[in-house]
Amino acid sequence: MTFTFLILAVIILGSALAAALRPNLIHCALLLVVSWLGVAGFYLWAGAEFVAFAQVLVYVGALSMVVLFAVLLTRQSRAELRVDAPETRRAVWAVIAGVAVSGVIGAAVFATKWDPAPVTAPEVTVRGLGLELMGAHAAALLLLGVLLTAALLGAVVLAAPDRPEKEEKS
Amino acid sequence: MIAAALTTDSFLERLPVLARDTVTGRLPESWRWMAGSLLEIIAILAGFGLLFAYLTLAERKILGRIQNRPGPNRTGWFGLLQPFADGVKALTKEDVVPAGADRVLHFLAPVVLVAVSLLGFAVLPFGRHLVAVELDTAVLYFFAAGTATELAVFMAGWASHNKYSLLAAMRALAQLISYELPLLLSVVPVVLVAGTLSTTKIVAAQGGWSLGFVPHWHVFTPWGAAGFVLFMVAALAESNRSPFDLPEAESELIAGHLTEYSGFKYALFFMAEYFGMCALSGMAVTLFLGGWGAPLAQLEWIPSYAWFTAKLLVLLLGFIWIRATLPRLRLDQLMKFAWKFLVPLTLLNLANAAGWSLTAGWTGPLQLVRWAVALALVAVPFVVLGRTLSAGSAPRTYRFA
Amino acid sequence: MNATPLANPSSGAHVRSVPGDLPGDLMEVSMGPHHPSTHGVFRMIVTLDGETIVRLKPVFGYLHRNHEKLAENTSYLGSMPYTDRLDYLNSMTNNWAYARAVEQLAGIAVPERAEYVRVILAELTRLLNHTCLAGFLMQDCGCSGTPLMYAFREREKILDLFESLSGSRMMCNYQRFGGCRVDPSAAWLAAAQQLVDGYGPFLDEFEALLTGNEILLARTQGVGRLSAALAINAGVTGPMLRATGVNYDLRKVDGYGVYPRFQFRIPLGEHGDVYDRYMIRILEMRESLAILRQALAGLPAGPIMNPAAKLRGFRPKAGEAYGRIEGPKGEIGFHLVSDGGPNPWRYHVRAPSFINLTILEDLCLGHTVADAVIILGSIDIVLGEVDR
Amino acid sequence: MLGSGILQGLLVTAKNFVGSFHDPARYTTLEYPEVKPALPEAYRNFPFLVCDNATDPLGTLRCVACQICEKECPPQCIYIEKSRDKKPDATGKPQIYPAVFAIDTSVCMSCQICVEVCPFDAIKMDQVFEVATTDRYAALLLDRGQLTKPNTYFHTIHPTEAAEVDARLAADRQAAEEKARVAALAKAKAPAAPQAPAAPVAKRDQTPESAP
Repeated sequence: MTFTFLILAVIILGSALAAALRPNLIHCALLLVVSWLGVAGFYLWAGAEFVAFAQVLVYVGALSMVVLFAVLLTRQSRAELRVDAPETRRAVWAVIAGVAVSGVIGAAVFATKWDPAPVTAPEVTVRGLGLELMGAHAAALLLLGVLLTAALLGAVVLAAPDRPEKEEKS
Repeated sequence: MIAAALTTDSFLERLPVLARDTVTGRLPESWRWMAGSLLEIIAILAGFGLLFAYLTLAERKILGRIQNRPGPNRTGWFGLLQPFADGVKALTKEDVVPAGADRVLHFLAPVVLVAVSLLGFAVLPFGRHLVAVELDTAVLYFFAAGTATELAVFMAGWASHNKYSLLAAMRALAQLISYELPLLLSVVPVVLVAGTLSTTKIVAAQGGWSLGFVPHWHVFTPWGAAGFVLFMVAALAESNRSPFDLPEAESELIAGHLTEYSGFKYALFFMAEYFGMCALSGMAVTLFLGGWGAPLAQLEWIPSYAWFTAKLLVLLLGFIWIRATLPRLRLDQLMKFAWKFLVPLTLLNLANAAGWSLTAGWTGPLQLVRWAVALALVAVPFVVLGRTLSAGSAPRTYRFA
Repeated sequence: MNATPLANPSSGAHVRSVPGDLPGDLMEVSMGPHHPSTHGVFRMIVTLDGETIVRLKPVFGYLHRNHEKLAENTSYLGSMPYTDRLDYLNSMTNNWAYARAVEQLAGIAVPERAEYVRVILAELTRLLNHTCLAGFLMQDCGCSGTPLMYAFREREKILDLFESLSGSRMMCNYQRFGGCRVDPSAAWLAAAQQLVDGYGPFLDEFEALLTGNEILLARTQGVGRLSAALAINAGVTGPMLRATGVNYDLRKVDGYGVYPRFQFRIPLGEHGDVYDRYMIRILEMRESLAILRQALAGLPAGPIMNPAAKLRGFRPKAGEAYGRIEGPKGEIGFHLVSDGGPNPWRYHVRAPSFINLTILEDLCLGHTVADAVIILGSIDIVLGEVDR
Repeated sequence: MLGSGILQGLLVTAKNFVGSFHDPARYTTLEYPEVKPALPEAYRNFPFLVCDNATDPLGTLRCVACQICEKECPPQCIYIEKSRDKKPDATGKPQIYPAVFAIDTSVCMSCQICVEVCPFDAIKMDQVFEVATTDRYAALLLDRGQLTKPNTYFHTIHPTEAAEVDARLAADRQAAEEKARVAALAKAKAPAAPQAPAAPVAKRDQTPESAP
């Protein structure tokens, strides 16, 4: 089993790394999508089908479009898609940020007690998941719904024609 | 496969499973599962590949007959070799890649599109024992695979480095995203009533007949009929077919995001479109038309996969019929139709289905009340929303001087 | 932002991304001359802000064949076959307009039977042209050729009539100065009557397919709105003008030929948008059917050609004349100046398509690319007439 | 109700689909190579020179190289060279004949003005439309030999017009003989009269119209 785990890890990390380094932003966005697919594969490997397909549906379906639209709409022409050449000053700040983040994650990892993996993954059916979601975590689900509607309304306000004088031609 | 059911069914019914078992029987135990699924993949590819080939021919023949002309009848007997002629033509045509194009993405777009549109077939139950992958979350898997097509369309549009392709890629994305919502929402009532995401269980839930001749298909319930129509309209938009074929609107943007493709890549795009159409129709048959169920008890002896194919072909002919008749919507009307008409209707349909499953216990006169309420919940919003949608446009009367 | 030529390192090809004088987010798209829906070799340089059109520059002249200069070096009779090639869909009406101009120039009388035959052929051409237009307009809207094929099926029947009369389907070269070349036989008249009787049901089926179609209503109503004032100032004539509500039809205004003897009505629109232009043409077809029935019934006997008219060595006295008729696309007129020689001194064609096309930009501003295609389709241009 | 127009449209296409199988009016395709089109009699495409009988095409050629059609042809696609010697025509009178008569079919637009202006009914419109050739220049320039076709062929393609032309020509020939006989009679009746002026030339009835 660990062999597939290794492949998945290589895919996720490799594509994420490539996304960071590629000069062409569109390629970065698409490599990011590949890493999301890797994460979905990871969920499948772990036996959580529902989460894996939800991940594909949400991330690869919708979120990738948001990222690509953002990249397209903020860039005027392909020439400016280049990333500037590395300078030492920015490299230093990057290292500091990296160390800080890895420190926090490292602390969290070592602090938790990893009990040995259970022999068989718990038998989870969609019905069980649904009842669980609607039962114990109903509050979290509704909160998420409110958050998403707020985001939707924000998008509508942003996208509304900001030049009010361009009134709709009858 | 439920071994018990195997023995009771007719020989024809068990034929495909028997064929597979005899072939994999010779292999050692550990290889058997791999060989079996390989055979299923080959069967699906061959079956739907041929269906794609003859669907293109059927489309041109039916379009021709509707337009009072014969359609292709020169290649082979009655034009039956036309698809293979088209295939050879597509293979031999030069594959031009524009100078400014992003070569990697330009090549990847059709490959990803075809791969993704094929994924959907894994969970469709073609017959009583003919489902490639028995997934508990089959419906979610099907639509998760479907959403990746947008990515491929964007890659095609962007990589061609051509004004028309970029415009069309933007149009295609806007359309695909906004029609995914009604597509998914029209499926949720079925999951709600059937109580499961697995396609085989959904088909099983539609088994049996009441009053002797009315099958328990979802389409014969008010919310099911509305859901079926909404699903088909959204499927039309999702597979870029007739009234919604904006991305490759030939009268405006030449061939949309396909402008810079030629040769076999161009043919791949069409193959992907037809596979998408077949997959969505297959899902519609599974969810609403009782999958491989026979319409009448007496017709049970016909094998189940024959029923599935028959229903699939009826839906595909509907696609072609609509393509021959309807003009194209403009982009903003397309969006208005999706957000202001389809989404509210699907949400109401969801409420309707919830009400329907809650009142399942009612009997006698209450049954009539149940049907009346359900039908009202379908008809009234349709008429109200329809009137607001087509507010300004009505056939006019003219004065004469 | 000045015009930054886009240096694409991989291919080295310099692609002009945005012309100089356009603000940042506009995109210039050239539609044509090889474009599936420009009805011939015609180009529109469209400047787009997203999907809406900000500027539209029509470019034509690709089909210029020097028709008017050619006519100055050809005899009056020699130019008649060239008039078929002006608006190559309606050769009969082109011939009639040219014949009227020469008859006015030389003062040749036309026998009554010839006038009736000319009315019958002109109305058949109007049916043909409006049916074709409806077919092409639906093709631009997106129906994959179905209405176009029905339109062409009916058009073939009319072209068969023209072929059995004049010898050629589209290049009829049928009218002469002072009458027509061939006298229609009884069999031909019976076939014409049969066509007229069969055309009503076809129009009903055509309207059932299209006029109530919600998608079509949404696509065409309110699109490409033309105001009556702009139409009159721009010199627009024909169904486009009547769609804006202006009651101007040469058949009633001039009352040329034997039109005053027939009862027919002129449909008028109010909004002047693409839907009105489509519906006006459908209603005009029904009126043409009424005229055809009356003309076929009242066709008198008698000579088809004025015997006094000379075929060769025709030298009209010096002077000028302007003959015009209500063609399917609008007022088609010929202005001839003669200096007494066998060839016209000056020969000018007033082409309705060309003049109706000048307001394309005013109609398209603010609409999307898809609308521009339909607006162009509804103007009903034929490039042979636009470029001459 | 939204969608009623669309349903109506779908019904129309369905009617046409079913109709195309049984109703000939709704199935208009003509499978060309196998089924030849039925051309109406008035159909015209590219002119041809008429000769009275097939055995001696040059001898009985009606054309007298008057070059009226060459002048009147709008695209100027006819080229004629007069012959130096003369040959007797149908009525026995020596007439000039065209040594060279060529039509460039790549220029000719089949407008049949040459047929209208020809006073001798020497050029008529053919009905040939399968004229594809591999050679772009020489094969499209038809010379006198390729253009000449017998009157019998003319009868097969334009029966009514051919009959009417033959009747007119016969009447003219008859009138010419009548005049010749009367002149001969008058000459024979008065031999004693002073020598009659030279026998009047039998004028053909259809002399070319007065020169412009």
